[in-house]
Amino acid sequence: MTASDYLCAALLIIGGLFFMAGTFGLLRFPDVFTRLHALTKADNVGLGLTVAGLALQAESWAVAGKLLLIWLLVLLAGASVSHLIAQGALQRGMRPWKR
Amino acid sequence: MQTLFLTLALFLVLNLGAGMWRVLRGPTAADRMLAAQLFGTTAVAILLLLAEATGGAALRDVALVFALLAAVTAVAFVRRAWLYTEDGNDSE
Amino acid sequence: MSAAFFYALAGAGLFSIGLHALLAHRHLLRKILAINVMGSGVFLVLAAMATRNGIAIPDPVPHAMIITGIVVAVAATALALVLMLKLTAETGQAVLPGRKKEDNP
Amino acid sequence: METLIAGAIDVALALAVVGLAWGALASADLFKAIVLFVAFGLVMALVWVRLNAPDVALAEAAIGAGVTGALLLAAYAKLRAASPDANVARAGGMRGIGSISIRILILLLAAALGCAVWTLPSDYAGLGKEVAANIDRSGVSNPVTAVLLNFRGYDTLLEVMVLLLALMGTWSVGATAPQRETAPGPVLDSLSRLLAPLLILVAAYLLWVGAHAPGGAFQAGAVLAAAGVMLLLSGWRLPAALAALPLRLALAAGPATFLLLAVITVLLEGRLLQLPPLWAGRLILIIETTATISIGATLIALFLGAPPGKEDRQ
Repeated sequence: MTASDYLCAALLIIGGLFFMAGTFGLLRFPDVFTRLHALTKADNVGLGLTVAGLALQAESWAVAGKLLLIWLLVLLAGASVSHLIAQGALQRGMRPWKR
Repeated sequence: MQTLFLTLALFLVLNLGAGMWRVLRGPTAADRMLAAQLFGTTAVAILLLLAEATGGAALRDVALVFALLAAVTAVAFVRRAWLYTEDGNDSE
Repeated sequence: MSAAFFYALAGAGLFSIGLHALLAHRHLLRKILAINVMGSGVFLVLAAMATRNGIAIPDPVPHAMIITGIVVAVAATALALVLMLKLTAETGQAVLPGRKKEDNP
Repeated sequence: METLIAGAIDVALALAVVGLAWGALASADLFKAIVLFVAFGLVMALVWVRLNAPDVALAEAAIGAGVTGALLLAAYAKLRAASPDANVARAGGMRGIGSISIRILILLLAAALGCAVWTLPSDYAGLGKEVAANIDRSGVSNPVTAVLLNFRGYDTLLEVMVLLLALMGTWSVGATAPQRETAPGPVLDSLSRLLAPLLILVAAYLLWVGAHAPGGAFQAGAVLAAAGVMLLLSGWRLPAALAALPLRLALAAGPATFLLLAVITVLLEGRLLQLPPLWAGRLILIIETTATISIGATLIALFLGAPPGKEDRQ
């Protein structure tokens, strides 16, 4: 294994942990707003680290570019959907959870 | 490395199974939709890992299509269905 | 046993679950979902059978049929949904009119 | 080790598919059923990948994520608008002796199907060899595209006709319940502005790549349809100038080209859709392009329900 292999493995494993954290947050957090927060961790950071790790292994720049594009698209979708759902939830009178 | 890719893919598939719990539990329609959204992102990651593990370049195209369409169902929910779900309508 | 046979069994299971739901539910949207699940079960058996030729590349003919089937299924679903909505607009409920005594839910 | 992990992935996916289908069909709440069904389609795409069917995975991903979910959720909204208590549908299932006998029959059927699947011979060559032997004369190098548009082109011909028939049926039923929408807002607006051109670009890419790698007319058409669905959901409506003749031309382009080619091949080659090897590549590209446009337009029109201009909205 080369240095970039180790880096790739580290990025992928941390990315996987963020996915786990996102799922865990989705299951444990008390209301829709906090769950949105958990979801975007998986979207942004989890997939971001996965893509970064895989890009190190990519056989060509085209593949790395496609990976980056995929991540940016998921970011765009995740951010927009989160905004729409949070806005809708507020309009429907749901209030963010307070301790 | 192959082993790592596959192990992580398996791990993410199990994550999907855990996320199913939130779809089942709700309680609000928005919660179910959020879980479905997480399903989509996780599927993208699984596809990219499998593409690297099995050398199937076409899987990245599948992931690309998923990433492009990740918002469509949720937008349909926000724009159409949410008005009529149990939590969506104040009068109910 | 190879993984493909496991998927084929899952396909048979999907078909059975779907058929049961198709018969047991009266709500038309559930019947539509049930038919779609049955279709997916059939596709799954087809795709699993396509891997039996012992080489890395499966038989492409079942794959072509499944792709055709997926597109036809979504078109049929759209038509079924419109018919369901029309029936609901006429009768006020999304169930097929009962043959006899059964009280309206 | 790797085969073991791959096997575990297969087992987990198969269980997830069956579990999601069960949940979707058994849940009392209709909205939950729809969300579970959408998730079911998503996991099915992963199953196709595991079964080495990337073409099918692409089609499932595009249709499942782009069209089915939106179609079901829009129908759900219309259904609730037409009859507010339509969600309370758990009542009225079969009860008593009928229910039990049905269950026993279904269990017997499941056992019989399982047996049938189990006892199938595990080595069956299929038609893969024949396809591989003739692929050079098909005009494309992706075997699935070769089967869809050359070797079994009549399947695809009938399939685009079925799509057109489904749309005719939908249009002849007439407009259904009026639908309410929330206001689009700037975020949705910019999202659809960004996504729609990208979707059209990816549709073109899939159409082109289908000649030698997974992709093709169905996948491209479905992605095109998703672009339309996205625009419709963001409040866009087909301009009146395009709603009459241009829309019909787009709907009919694929079936018409296909039919024309079928007639010509019968007259010249003596067999339905027997493409001459020299021309096959170019002919397939023409059919696929028109079919993509028609499939996309038909799916968008199916999502819209009534013919454009005739839908009654509030």
